[in-house]
Amino acid sequence: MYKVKVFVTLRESVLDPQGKAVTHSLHSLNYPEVADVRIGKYMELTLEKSERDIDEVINEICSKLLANPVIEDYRYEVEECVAQ
Amino acid sequence: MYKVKVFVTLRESVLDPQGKAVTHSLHSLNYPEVADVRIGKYMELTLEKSERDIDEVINEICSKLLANPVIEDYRYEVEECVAQ
Amino acid sequence: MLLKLEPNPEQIKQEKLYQQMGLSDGEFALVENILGRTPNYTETGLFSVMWSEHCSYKTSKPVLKKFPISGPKVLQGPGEGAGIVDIGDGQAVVFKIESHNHPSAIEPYQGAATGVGGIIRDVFSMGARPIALLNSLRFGELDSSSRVKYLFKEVVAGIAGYGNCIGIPTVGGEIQFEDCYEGNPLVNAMCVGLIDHKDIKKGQAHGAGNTVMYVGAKTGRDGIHGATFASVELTEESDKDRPAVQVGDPFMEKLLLEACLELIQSDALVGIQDMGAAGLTSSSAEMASKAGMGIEMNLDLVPQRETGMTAYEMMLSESQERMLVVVKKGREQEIVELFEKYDLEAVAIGKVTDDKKLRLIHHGEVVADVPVDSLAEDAPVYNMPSMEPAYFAEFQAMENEIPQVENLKETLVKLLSQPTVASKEWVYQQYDYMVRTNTVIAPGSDASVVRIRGTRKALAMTTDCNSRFVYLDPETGGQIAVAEAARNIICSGAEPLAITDNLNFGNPEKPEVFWQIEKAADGISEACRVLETPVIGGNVSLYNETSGTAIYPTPVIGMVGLVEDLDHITTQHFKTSSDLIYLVGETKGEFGGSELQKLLNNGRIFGKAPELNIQIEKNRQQQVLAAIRAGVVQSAHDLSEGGLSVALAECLFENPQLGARVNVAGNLVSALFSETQSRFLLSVKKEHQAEFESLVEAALIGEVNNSGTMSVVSGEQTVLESSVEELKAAWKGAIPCLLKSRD
Amino acid sequence: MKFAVIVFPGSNCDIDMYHAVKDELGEEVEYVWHDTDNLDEFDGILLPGGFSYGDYLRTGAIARFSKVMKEVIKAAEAGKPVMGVCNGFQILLEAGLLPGAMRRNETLSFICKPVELKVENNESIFTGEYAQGQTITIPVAHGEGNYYCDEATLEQLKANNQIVFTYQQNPNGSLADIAGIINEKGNVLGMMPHPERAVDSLLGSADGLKMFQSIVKAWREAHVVKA
Ligand SMILES: Nc1ncnc2c1ncn2[C@@H]1O[C@H](COP(=O)(O)OP(=O)(O)O)[C@@H](O)[C@H]1O
Ligand SMILES: [Mg+2]
Repeated sequence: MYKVKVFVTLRESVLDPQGKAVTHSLHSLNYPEVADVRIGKYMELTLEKSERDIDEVINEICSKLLANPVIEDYRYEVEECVAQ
Repeated sequence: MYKVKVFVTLRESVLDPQGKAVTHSLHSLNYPEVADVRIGKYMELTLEKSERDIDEVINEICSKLLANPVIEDYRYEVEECVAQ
Repeated sequence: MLLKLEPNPEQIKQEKLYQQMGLSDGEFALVENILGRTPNYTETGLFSVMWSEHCSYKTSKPVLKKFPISGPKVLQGPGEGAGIVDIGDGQAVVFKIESHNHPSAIEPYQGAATGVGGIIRDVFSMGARPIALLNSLRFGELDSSSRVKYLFKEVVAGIAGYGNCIGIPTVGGEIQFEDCYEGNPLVNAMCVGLIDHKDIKKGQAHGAGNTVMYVGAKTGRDGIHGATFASVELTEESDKDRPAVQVGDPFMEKLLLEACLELIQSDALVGIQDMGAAGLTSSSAEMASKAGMGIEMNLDLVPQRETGMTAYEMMLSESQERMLVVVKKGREQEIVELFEKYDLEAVAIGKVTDDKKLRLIHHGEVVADVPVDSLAEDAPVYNMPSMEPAYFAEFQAMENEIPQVENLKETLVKLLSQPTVASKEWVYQQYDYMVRTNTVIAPGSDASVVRIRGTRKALAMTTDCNSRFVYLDPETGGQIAVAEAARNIICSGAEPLAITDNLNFGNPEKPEVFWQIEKAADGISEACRVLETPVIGGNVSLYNETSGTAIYPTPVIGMVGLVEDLDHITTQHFKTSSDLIYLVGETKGEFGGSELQKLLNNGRIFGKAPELNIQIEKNRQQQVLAAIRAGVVQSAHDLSEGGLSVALAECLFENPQLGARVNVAGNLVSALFSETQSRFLLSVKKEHQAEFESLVEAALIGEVNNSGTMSVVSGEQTVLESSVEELKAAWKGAIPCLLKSRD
Repeated sequence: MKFAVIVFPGSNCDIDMYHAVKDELGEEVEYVWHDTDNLDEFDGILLPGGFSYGDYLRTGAIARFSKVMKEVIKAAEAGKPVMGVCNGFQILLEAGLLPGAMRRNETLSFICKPVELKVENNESIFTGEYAQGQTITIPVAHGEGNYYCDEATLEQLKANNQIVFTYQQNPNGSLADIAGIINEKGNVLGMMPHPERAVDSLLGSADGLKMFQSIVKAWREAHVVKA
């Protein structure tokens, strides 16, 4: 079994209306120290072991479905664990 | 300056319709090895140093705004960096 | 393409770098001629976007000249953000359609969303309050690939995401699925607004010394060269054109909308225009050129989202939710405060000049100095060669053949399950079509109707185009598109006012494609002249091709009509048992481009398009409307895809406990499935029979009953019989079912 | 009776709410901007639908920190009727005036259509004019109406008769088909369907009007001494 954590973030130059709204709200809640917020997705996948290479599978999944390469970047961390 | 990474996830007991839908589409895209997907939020905050303790600030921000404690949990990682 | 170190004028010329930006050798020479020198990098960029097809209409201008654009009620024709038509009582309706095809092919959610955002800005920049949105969509066949399903789902979600959030109801539209759109979907969005005559504003920069202000979102590197990009064919490489995709912020736009409508009331305002395609460049150049003035801007003052932006990047950025306004000198602070109330930035970035130049200053240096007219008005115009394609003569030579059909009922069920015919509920359920509580006829009938609060009036609106007919015969097909839109408007109880059009075609450099454009425009023009619905604005989207294959020519018609009294509002659905059913118009055996032909030939269409006599069309429309206004029509539906059988079934779907029994004569396949034009299906209360028949030439073909069954009788024989439930299930379930199925 | 319609940046149904009260109900009503710090003059508070602050992050999450929300809480504590519809409901949840939270619709898409609701409790000040168990037709229009609360809270809601409306055909996956709930005291109501869109049969249904009439009736009865 693998536990995979995937982080999908908007590309640097892409507008992030969510992050902007949250920054704004934090300022009005009196947290002037917050300079910037960018909001992305965090996904936890559980995968059974298969014949295919785990990195290959994850990269395929991410670029096909989990992230839209036109506006998003992704990275991931794989953790192997023993099935209970 | 601090770079803070915040992870907001749905609590275990709360059904995640989005994760379920993604699992489903991955199966139909022929990735049977994906056993489960949970979808949450990933946020990157940039904070200036202030007099207040960084952990205190982050915990406040998270529990007040970034996560809804009724259905979500959060965790975070702080990284100190030198302002350029 | 985004070079960090900008090449100098010599390099641009020697290495022909202008070609990468979309300028031809001849055009570059023309620019040198105009300036009397070689343009620098920024200036080359200005010309390349302004002279792109998207902004300059350089190949379509000669065609657009054909359109009738004036009429007694037209207050503003083509040329401004949107056209305007008088509706009496000091009020007017403002509307326009626009395409976002190429962005939607690459990032369907954001492409469609920002398309909606852009057309809304066009309408409120005229001073109007947007009251409704519509759209017109084209995709490949839903069962062809998962990519098509993905595009379809995401485009619908994007339209919903933007429209719902900003709080303008999306009340209607149309969708067609054909193989030719597989790699190049079409996403056209239309916005309708309401205005008082006194509030009409124009995008003009008058008065030397007046201040040019920038309002709304900050500028980032998004969408740089979007306008040029929309003017070239899609290739396999297009996925890499990443900077050309913009992200929308509907919340920001809502604030901007409210702020601008408040600004309209201020006498400090001189002119206002949205920053659409080609952003700051087109808005500043066009406002100055239309007023016969110049504009000077200091780009250091432009609010920027990213650091280190060059003049080129700022001028070409297509960041969304921005407007350019010109205000009277000395009144800037008021404007700043007005926008502050909405949490928005308004910044003075320049002034109006009287030298007819667009002059840009960045880091203390003049980085561009070009005549505004040369950018806006004087873009080159091309008379493209035109040639009748071989297929046309071949199709025209074919006889109208009536196809063989084994099982009439089965065929009807199959037709109702074609996604182009099937219920679009899966789509419009995702749109908030009710917000602002004025939607009297929601999506699901012929045209949608939105009431005007405080009056007895309402507006009917629709988008239409059967591109199969346009492909087979562009001139007739163009006429049919207008006629069908008008039929839908009439059926809802309104009088057609005017149209906006979106000419979606392939590569105009191909003579066969240019011929399609010309002929379709001829057809549209003729129909508009006869139906007295002038063209008050529109949009052109060319180069809709993938790997060299063009889409069917698709001139989408957006039409708005006026309902004089709420009591006239009519829907397509049968209302009560024992009402009489009438068919207006005779039926011929016309199957070229029909739904049945497509079904029986594996998607292939051929032959002649149905004929249209636009004068007969007009007479029938007027009769039907007169009867509706006289209060003797219970329901009205036009006959389109699938012919009489499909239309009859659709009339029954709102109250499936009702049924209908109709008589048909002649060839059964023609009677049931032919797509002869200019036909209507009406239902009338028995007590109104005489009055109705005195108003409308129509054949009494049957009666509404309580059977829950649709029966068609020929002579003494029942030739088609089905429970309404079964037909409805096929019609309603088709799209959700196709979306669920695996490839 | 005088109503306040609270307007947040991004509210969309404020106008609909206003017209429902003014034109169809015939009571006094005013728009109140989100930065107001006094609601004393109002007898009833209406939080309309829409996308407050774009509904970025989570629906209602940012709006609940608006200045006016302190006053809304005060009004609720003082026993005034407070009704949140759609985004208004989401804000009341985020503000803790009602228990639970919203998730995305099970279908993951926005859904706009008329739905049938069952009146589960006609003894509240919001539903007195309906019959117990009556079926009414009111439109929904939301992307996040999938109500959630934990088991214990659900038991409590049931025990106290706080579930006011349920869906006949659940459109969004909400727990126990919940469409609308009230607080323990019974003066704060949140619901996803839009009664303000169902006050004129020209637009399809007038079933929502009785909600507004119920509020007014209950208020008149409580204030009969003053009159
Ligand atoms: N993309 C869309 N968005 C909203 N409503 C749509 C869309 N496509 C179709 N509809 C609605 O579905 C109904 C049927 O559409 P259509 O089959 O095109 O009708 P018609 O043939 O009469 O023009 C209409 O009410 C139309 O507004
Ligand atoms: Mg129709």
